[in-house]
Amino acid sequence: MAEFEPKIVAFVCNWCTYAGADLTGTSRIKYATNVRIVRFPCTGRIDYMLLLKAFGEGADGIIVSGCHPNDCHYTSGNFHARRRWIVFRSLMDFMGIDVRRVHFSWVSAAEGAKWADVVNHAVANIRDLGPYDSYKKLAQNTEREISHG
Amino acid sequence: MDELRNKARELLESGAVQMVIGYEQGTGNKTRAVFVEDPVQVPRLIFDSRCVQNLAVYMTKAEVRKKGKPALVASVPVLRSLIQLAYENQIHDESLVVLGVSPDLKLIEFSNLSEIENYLKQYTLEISIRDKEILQKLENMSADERWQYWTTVLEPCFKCYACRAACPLCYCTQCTVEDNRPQWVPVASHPLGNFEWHIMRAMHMAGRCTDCEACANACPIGIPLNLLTKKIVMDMGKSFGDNGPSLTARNPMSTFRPDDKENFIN
Amino acid sequence: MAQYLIQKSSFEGLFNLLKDSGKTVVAPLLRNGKVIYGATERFADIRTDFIQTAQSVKEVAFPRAETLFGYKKEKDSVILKDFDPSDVPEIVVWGVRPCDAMGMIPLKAIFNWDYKDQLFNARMDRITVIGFSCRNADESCFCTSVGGNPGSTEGSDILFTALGDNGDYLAEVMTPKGMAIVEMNGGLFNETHGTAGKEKYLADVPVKFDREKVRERLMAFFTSDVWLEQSLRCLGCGACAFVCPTCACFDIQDEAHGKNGTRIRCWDSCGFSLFTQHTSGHNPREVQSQRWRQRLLHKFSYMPERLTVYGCTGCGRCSRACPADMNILEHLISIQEVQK
Amino acid sequence: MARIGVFICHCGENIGGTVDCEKVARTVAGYDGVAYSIDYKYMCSDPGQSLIKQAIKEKELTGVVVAACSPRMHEPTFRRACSEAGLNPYLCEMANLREHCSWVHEKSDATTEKAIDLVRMLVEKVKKNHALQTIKVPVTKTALVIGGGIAGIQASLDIANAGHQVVLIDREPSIGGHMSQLSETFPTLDCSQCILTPRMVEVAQHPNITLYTYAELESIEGFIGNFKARIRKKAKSIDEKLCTGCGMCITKCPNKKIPGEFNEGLGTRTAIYVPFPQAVPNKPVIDRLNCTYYTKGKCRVCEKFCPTQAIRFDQEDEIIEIPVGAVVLATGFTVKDTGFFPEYGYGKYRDVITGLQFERLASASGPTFGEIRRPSDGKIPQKIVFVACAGSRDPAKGIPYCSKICCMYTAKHAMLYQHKVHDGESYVFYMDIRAAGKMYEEFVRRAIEEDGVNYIRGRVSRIYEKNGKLIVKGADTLLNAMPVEIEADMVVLATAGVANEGSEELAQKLHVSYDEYGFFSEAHPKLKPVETNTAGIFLTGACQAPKDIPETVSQASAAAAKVAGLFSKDELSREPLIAVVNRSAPPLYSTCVGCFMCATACPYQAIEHEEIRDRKGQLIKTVARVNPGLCQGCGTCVAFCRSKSIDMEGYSHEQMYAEVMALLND
Repeated sequence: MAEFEPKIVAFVCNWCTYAGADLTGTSRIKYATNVRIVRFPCTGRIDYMLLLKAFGEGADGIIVSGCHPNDCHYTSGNFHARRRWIVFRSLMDFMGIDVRRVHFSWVSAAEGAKWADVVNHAVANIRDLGPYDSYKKLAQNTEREISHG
Repeated sequence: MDELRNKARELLESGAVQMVIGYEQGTGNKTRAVFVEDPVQVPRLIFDSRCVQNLAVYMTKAEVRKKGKPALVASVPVLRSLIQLAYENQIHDESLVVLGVSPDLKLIEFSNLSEIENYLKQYTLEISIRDKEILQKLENMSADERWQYWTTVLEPCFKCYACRAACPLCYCTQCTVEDNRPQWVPVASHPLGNFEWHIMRAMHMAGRCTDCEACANACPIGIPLNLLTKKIVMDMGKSFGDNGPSLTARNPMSTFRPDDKENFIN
Repeated sequence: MAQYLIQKSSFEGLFNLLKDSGKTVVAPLLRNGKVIYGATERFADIRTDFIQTAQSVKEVAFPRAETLFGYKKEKDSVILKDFDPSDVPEIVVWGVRPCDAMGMIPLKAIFNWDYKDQLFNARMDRITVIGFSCRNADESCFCTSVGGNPGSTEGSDILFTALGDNGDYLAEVMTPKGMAIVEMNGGLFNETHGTAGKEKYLADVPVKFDREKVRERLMAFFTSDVWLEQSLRCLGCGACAFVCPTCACFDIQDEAHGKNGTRIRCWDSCGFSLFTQHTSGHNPREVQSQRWRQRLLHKFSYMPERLTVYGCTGCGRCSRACPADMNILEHLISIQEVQK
Repeated sequence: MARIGVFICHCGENIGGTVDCEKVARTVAGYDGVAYSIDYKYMCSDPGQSLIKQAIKEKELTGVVVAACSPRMHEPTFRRACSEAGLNPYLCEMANLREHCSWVHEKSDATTEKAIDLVRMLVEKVKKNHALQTIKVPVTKTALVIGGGIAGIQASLDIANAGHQVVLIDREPSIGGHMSQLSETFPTLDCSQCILTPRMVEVAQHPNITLYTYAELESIEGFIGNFKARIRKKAKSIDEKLCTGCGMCITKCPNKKIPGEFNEGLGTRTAIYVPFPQAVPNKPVIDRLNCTYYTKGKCRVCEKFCPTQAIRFDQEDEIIEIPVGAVVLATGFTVKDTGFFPEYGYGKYRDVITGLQFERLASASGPTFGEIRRPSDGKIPQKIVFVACAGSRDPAKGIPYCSKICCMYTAKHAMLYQHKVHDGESYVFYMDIRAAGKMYEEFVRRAIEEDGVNYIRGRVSRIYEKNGKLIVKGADTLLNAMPVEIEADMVVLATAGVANEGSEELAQKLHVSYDEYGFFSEAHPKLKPVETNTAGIFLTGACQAPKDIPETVSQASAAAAKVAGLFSKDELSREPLIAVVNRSAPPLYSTCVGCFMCATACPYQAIEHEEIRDRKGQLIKTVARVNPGLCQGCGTCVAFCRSKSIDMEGYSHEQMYAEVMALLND
């Protein structure tokens, strides 16, 4: 059978990573097709609920990326985001969400090649992990019959 | 006990407050909140180790506020909640009179909130050894085991929101779960809805939770959902040196340090 | 219908028969330190050491969330997939207290008042209720004040009552569904006549108030201050409604995933401020005291009027579940007594 | 009911060659709410744009998705097209099918599938868009120019001559920068100072220019048109009003042995000094690190002799705050410290010098008054070797990029040497000769053919001293790597041009991005060469990349033109993509509960308290309000607000949610 192709959502900031991904394009660096980019003004804008939504809707992996520390177009959005991810990632892990499926990185507007690496690495990594069945199961089981205690 | 009643009576008679919010004997061995407006009712007031409901929750309830300025019976966890509420602009010095009760059941009077903040310095917020062990046990599990644990534990949750209602810091007039543009969290209490509700609630408590356990005590079906907030409280301490509410220190989630340490971003 | 005697030791055999007959057996189990109903395949898991389960049994007939239908949006049309009654499982509920079994009656009334709710009825048709009389009660119990009693057969297909501690049980078979269970293995049941004086083995639950009197008084209480006095400590959660065997408020939600979606019916509570919130922002029940009033009036005034059945079976769960210790029994008594 | 129009651009073969655009258009046409869907060769072309405008009118579109290149490229183009057709520009979104899809993937079904997903995401997003009006903000018509080299000078003069106020700051005691250190300039060999100093004086005398030397940017806040800059005026230890610049203090200063920065250490200066005779302003400063009074506690000789009592030992740094509307960065470059080339013996052998030092030797105002004399013994070198690419184009040890100016100034140096030392021999080791530019190639040829400079194509491996001579070992790659060894009297290293120290800190202060070498990044390498990613902050000169004088000057004028353009209006329109706190009907008024935790999260102090009162003036509640002038639209508060009471135009909760949903469900 054909190799498993993971669905990966990328939440990126407009000024660094989105621009970096543009540079990957202008440099014609090829990478895997599995990732869909959602553009945010800043990593500070990225709502952790959206990460849950992505998994809930069947994403197998998530990339979150923005400006390197000190490079935020808005001074400190990425610093706030970093704190948020420190807490949220730990909580996800504590609840048994497979944090190996969430790739955080800093990709600047000058790092077109790095973006390609980040994507390819995430895709390879998540392909090895396989489909995120446990979360999909949780999400599909919407009708709540009496459970098996 | 008498100290407390005398003070309550004095406050009511002098008109310093219109109401004393404290505890009375409840059903069976339970205690419950009582709102004493008439000095004659003061003898109903009690305080003992069973009085764990966090009365600070009533400070943001419209119908209670309508009754005028209250005096609030507050043990250490309640005092912490009051400080956090003050930090979040929900109460101020004039909002209430605080009848503090020390762990050894002595009455402590405070003339303002910063006195409470100072008093609390001796009780820095920290997760108990016992709880730490429970958290440790969970952290030692594999991710799959933790997933199993939480999905099973949260499965019976029917979203009565008693946890939210009992929490003094869940005072939003519209909770995110009630926001349907978009519908962030499914209304139904199916597995996904339950999971998202509890993880979101825990995140909203980050840097705010005072570990009073009101949420877990309130749960009619005994879900240990305070393990989530305890985990958060512990992380806040570990990662950002947060050690409980303060009137002045910035909330750890709405501020940052350029050298915050993290090991998962590359 | 008919009475039998059965030995306690035969229950496991009976349980296995039910299980093997392909039915889902739902019984009181221990979860998170509380006894609640759950499906089980192990007789050993069934708990008997409880006054009342934390959660009522209503969930087997009225799940907290159930799909009414699925849909798929096309460019200019919508394809519906209605629920299929044949998907509804055959359920036997084991170990139901009389006050819970009795709760099925108001539920039936609610779901068949004006519109006949097919999904609910389909579930009811496939549910067999095996009741167990109460030998113990606590300060929250008051079934006898609302027309029930610890040995009531109302709502049960079979009711078992322990006759002392020697392991003898009286089985009162009330319906053909109940009889069908007896017929699965007649050998376990020995026919008898009368109820073997079961009353003397039942819990003692004194009558605390007269519900008719309460109902009459409530009419005049709409604008009373008593509601605020009683509910000032109410936190406005839905615990009371969700553990209640008769509360049937629900919300309808569409869960969309692109073109596809499902319409779901899920529990709601008149205790929530959002329950009556209008889009305009106006809320006819603006404060908690009005919602508390609604709760009592609905159970003790509106339902008897419209459905000729009370909305309370005296199980006392709401009092046990309330994080603020709102004790419904106390409040009903005070309604009966206060001079307004 | 939404009526969305989707326009898929082939971008010639750029997208069309990889993505099945026709299929994308067909698939999307089937989506709920899509009223029109079409693919076309070049959407950004005139016919392409009119295709969109026509459809908006004929199909009564309520929203538009253009699936083409990156929105960072053409979003403004298509939004303008929409508004020209009467559709609010903010009802137009772009799907990035080129940079994020066709250019990074091979032609395949998967690539087309991705393209479809990307378009669907934006279709769902645009359904949630709503019309927005641009925000007007006032403009402070004063420009802050940082750096007083030729770039800063040119920019200041152009802006000032356009009639706008300029504040020019330079961290050195005088403006002039590197250009003032140069002897002659290529390709015309006219004297650097002769063309520069008049400009310097013009700056000092210009009514629209306020000059602060010995001053640095402390901090800056605000946004385009409305910055507030805090400038640290370092203590010069003199009262500039009283000082007449007579120079008495300098002649009397006992501390005369300090290596002078202006002469690149080849000459000395005093502790109280003006960097060079033509300095502007021509008033001294005391170098406190070397002044005997500050180091030892006694001396004060200058104070005794100052005829106007202008010395102020107790003077302190002064912080001044000035409102500015735009900032021009002209902080220039520096030459790479040669220490990383031990085999060239810089620092070890006094006669191995840098190009900049050679400029001083060749300069009439230099330590040798223009005669080429070697530092060690002052002898005139008979044989001199120039090493081009000393550090440049050397990924292994130096820097990967080409410093651009070395080829030309090396040719100039060799030429100057030949002109001054007629019987001397000069050699140039080079990798390639890069002489692109008007009269440049001719200039190099002249050096070789008329002045007889010996060009050797090859790298120098080692330089060492042997009985008073500098032995330069290298190879001539044109004579199949035949080893070359030259006994030289002096060696000049064309050391690489690198970013100024502190450039990264400055970039962070200003929130402009910088590249891996510390040079400031332009907003777009071709189309926005003098803008930065931060609106209102512009770039010129070598702080962006090494460049020569003509290029720097033209870039400075370009930046000045941008500033003048910005200042040409009293008000400027800003994108309305900012945060908003929701408002709702009574009794709620807003879901905001006024915890104001968002306020601490806001990097722009844009969150204010708003009191909602009833008709009687009774306070009902206090809620947050976002100041639209200050909010820059980062959205940090939006993600932070627990009750989701703050939302963001253009990136709203509903929009982002819709994108994620659409991305994972068709």
